[in-house]
Amino acid sequence: MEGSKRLSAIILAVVIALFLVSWIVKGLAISDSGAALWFSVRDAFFITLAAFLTLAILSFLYKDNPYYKFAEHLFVGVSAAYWMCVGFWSTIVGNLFPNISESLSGYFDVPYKGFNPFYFIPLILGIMLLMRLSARAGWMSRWALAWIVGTTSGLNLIRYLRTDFISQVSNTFVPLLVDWKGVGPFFSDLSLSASGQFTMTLANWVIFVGVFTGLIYFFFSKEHKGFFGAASRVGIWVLMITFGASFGYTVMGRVSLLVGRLTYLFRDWLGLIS
Amino acid sequence: MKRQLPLALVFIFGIFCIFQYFVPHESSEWIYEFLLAWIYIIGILTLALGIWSLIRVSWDKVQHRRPNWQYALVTLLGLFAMITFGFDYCRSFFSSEGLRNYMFVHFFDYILIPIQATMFSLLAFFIASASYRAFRARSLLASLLLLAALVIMLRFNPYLGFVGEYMEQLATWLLNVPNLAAKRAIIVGVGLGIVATSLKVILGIERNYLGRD
Amino acid sequence: MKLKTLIVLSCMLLGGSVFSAAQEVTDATALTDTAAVAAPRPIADLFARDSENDHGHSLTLSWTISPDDGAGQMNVIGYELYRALSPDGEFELRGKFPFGAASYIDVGAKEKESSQYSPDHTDFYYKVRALTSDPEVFTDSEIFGPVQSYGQWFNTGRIPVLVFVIGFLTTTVILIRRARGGADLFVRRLPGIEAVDEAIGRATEMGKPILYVLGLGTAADIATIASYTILGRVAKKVAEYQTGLIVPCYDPVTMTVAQETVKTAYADAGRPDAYSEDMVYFVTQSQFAYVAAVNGTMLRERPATNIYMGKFFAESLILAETGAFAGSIQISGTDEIAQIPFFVVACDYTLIGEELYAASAYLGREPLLLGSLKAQDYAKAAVILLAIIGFLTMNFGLEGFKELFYISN
Amino acid sequence: MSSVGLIISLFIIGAGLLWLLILSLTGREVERRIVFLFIGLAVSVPLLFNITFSERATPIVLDVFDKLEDLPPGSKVLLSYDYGPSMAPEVEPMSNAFLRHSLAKGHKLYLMALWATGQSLVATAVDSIIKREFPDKVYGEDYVNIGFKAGGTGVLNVIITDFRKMYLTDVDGLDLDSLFIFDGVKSLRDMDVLISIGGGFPGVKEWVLFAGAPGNIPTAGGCAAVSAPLLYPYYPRQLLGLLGGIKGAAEYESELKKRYPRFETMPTPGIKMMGPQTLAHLVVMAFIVIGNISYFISRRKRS
Repeated sequence: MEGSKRLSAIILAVVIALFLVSWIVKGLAISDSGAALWFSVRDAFFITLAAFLTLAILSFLYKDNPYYKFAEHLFVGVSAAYWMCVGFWSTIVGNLFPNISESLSGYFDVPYKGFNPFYFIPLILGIMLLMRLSARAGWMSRWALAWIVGTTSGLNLIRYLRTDFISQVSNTFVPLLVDWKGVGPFFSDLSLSASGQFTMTLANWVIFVGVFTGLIYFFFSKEHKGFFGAASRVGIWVLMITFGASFGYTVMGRVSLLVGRLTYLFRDWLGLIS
Repeated sequence: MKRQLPLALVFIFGIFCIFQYFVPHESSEWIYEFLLAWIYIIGILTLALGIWSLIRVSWDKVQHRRPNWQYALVTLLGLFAMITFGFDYCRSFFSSEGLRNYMFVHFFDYILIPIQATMFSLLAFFIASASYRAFRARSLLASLLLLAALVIMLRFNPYLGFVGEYMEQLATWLLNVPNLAAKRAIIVGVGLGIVATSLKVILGIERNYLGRD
Repeated sequence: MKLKTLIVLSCMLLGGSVFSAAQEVTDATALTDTAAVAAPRPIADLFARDSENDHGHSLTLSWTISPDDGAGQMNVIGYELYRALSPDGEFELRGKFPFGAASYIDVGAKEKESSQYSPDHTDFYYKVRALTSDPEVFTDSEIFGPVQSYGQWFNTGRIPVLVFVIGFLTTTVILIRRARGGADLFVRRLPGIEAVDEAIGRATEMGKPILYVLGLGTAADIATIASYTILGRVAKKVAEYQTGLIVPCYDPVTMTVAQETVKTAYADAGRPDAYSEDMVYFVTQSQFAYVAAVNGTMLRERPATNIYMGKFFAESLILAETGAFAGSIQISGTDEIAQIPFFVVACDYTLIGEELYAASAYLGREPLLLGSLKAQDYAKAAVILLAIIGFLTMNFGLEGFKELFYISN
Repeated sequence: MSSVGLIISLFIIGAGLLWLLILSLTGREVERRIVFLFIGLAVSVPLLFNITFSERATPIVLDVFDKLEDLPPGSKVLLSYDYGPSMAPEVEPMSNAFLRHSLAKGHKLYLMALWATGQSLVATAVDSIIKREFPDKVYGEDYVNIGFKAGGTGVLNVIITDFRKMYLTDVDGLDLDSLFIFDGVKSLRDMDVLISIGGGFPGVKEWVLFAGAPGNIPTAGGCAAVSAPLLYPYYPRQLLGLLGGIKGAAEYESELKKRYPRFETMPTPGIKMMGPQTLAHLVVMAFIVIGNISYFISRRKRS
């Protein structure tokens, strides 16, 4: 136990030393390019800090460790405050104050739009939600919640019925024979080109069968036996093929995110590549 | 009463939002626009609830010296520092206005952005370990998953040009045809699920979210 | 003259709205072609009416193009639309369009402050001017009016949606009544949900907590609402077995509701004293900071089971892989289509799309919930039926069937 | 020197994989951290030694390129930046390539953003590419930045009939009517090509559905690899062509280099990023193979 404590203390000392060295070297490099001393010291600090935090997060891949914990906790605190500040300035100052108070909008230097009593409603509902913090008035928060949930449920119902349901269903209406010109001409055109009659017809059939069996898979009130069982099994096959394809497609894209981070480390911090 | 009134409110607002869709008249549009604006404002106000919970849980850790309490202190420090910079309006240590405060911007650029981007980039590693662990021909379903993934991956790797044009066509076909069919089946299902659940919420059948007294 | 015709025709072929280009080109040719341009014949049958299915402030106009547009003298290069408050009042330019245009929707702003404001219930008079390459030579049409714009109270273009809303509502209500009447409604197995009970038992044996992640949805997202039901069930079992529960939250309102849900579940299990507010806590409203914190929790608390239900985005795989790393059993469910593959690959059980919504009915087994689940199935059957009809009608060229589903904006 | 390092590193990766393959023949599982290590190596080695390889443009990318190429100089190209910093590493190479191509060809460029975060990215692109590489291009005549407007698809619904109902001024507050480039431009319908970059919401799909299709305007797009499968169904009818992920960007860049000598030395982040991607991709596939081998061996051992 003592040994591991000493080891981590040594590691910490080394990390701090390396950080300081990097800070100094980076600062000298920046001041070489003609920046004032104070600015180069400041910029070098931030660049080194970002590099340290990047490495701290990456170290999580090996195992959970104090550096990751530090970066994680810092991230949580800073990000929570960030969203609160952004919300305050953009929504409360930018949207609420201009509609309820001339003196407040004047104070924050936003154009006053005129008094609008309707903007007190969200204010009151918001305060009602905050009532949760009190044990006695906690029930008031439900009114506000009811308002939010009711409104969004109504909006969602329409939105999904329209875009995800009706539009998708009507898009499934595809002809079972593309460009049907009678038996003779049809069989004379069996080319495998992507826009060929045969390929398109086949594609339409696959789409139809895929949607059909996929929907059967999502039947809940019927036991999946017999015809239903067979169809739902085909349905899950089609689903699995799709999942595999989507996954395979994503592999490549995700690497570019890592390239971005490593470029930061190699170029902006260490200056290894140009 | 404490429970009936909220349910009635859900019903009224839900039904209103449904019917609003069919009424193009200005008055209905006017109410609709208000409802949307309000949701944002309420959302911001409730953030205070979250910040309160964060402070309480962190402070509790520090106070009782729970495991890793030192790190909770880091969270609190980050939080208060950022709030101070972000609300620095009149005193202007460094600059004139909240979101343009020098330290606020630099905390964003050199703490938030790098950590966020690095967390995101962990995906490159995890997608590899997940492929290694899960893409195994254990069963028919797992094999289908594996095969489809391999076909697509072969198609997009320029080193493996030799797999040729047929692989390319097959990959494009997979993305265009079965992919479309399955996505459509899922979308229709999800759409229905959402419509049905919304309806249950509006009718007061699904009411778990209100809790019980 | 021939050259100009050629240019005009080629412009038509190019198909772009090349009004200005055409004007420039014809201006250029006008210099070489010194002959004066003859006045074109006016457009005919100008008609204006209120635009349908809107909030007002808009009028729809149509006319028959000038006989000299693309035929006859071939000298019409475009039109201008003018409007006035009285037939002999001052006419104001409302729009310009290239040759060949035969209709226009004159949309004004509804805000009084806007410079584009167009009042409702006000008489307007319209005329259309046929233009030639020579700005001095044009012909006005007869004046049409008066005409007024106004808002409608019902959008007929959205009737298909209304039909579906009413149809679905009625089916649901009928089936719920039947279920209440004691009809036995079957629900197929959902392995992902059955695994939940088993996983809680395992956690109890190991003496480790359960981690429940509600995702990044807001409290009003339907996926999150479905997730509360599952959370309630999990919390109740956890309370009975006296296992630990950890619920880190992304959204403050979601946190509030989750606290309420868990508290109720503990009370239902007869152990209200075991509930503590700290089980359900807020982390931050930043996607990756939230992930970083949950990842840390997974490796430090080593939960026996991780349950992810709700809305998930790019973080799905980061969470699920870290959980697999920590050796937890993982059960997931989301309606976010792009993320389902990652959960399927990395978790032990996954509720795919609609299964997440069915889970609450499956768990509750209340007639009310089962009835609506049955209605969902009927709707799917209707979709299949419609798809078959569509499949057949499209082949016989009956495009009309598809048009029944057309929804205007 | 660098080539020696490169050969050594590639040899280490290759030998390591081979060793793991041999291990897998005994049915042994590879630890996760080793997988991570290989991914890390596969990404950093090409980055450090600058490995690139030639790309051949696929039809879906070539269609976009040829469209911009075939339009006569002076055509109007609208470029919409619909992404934020987190998506930027993947799609910024595309927007830069489009920018360079249009300006080199002499098209008029209209820059805008449907994402709030896009506006500053447009400004960066103007400063770092247009002003530096095309100093002869005049703001307001050859290109314009009208910036971001909130409203997503609502913006599209408006500007398809009239730009001036949404945008009274450009991003710097100059009246649109005072800008030469907006002479005779009323709405999106006056554009010759619309290009949206970004796969989120609103993005390419919304441009197709709310602008390209209703206005019958050729629309092209560029998006992250993740969102490309969702957009494939729109090609080739509603979508002129599509650049999916870094691969699409790299193909476009290589085509640009091939046809324009002036771009011989331009930075090609897309092509550069393909090296790490391809290698990492190969490593992932190798691990899938290794995983399956060890799975079958261990299953046979058990039975």
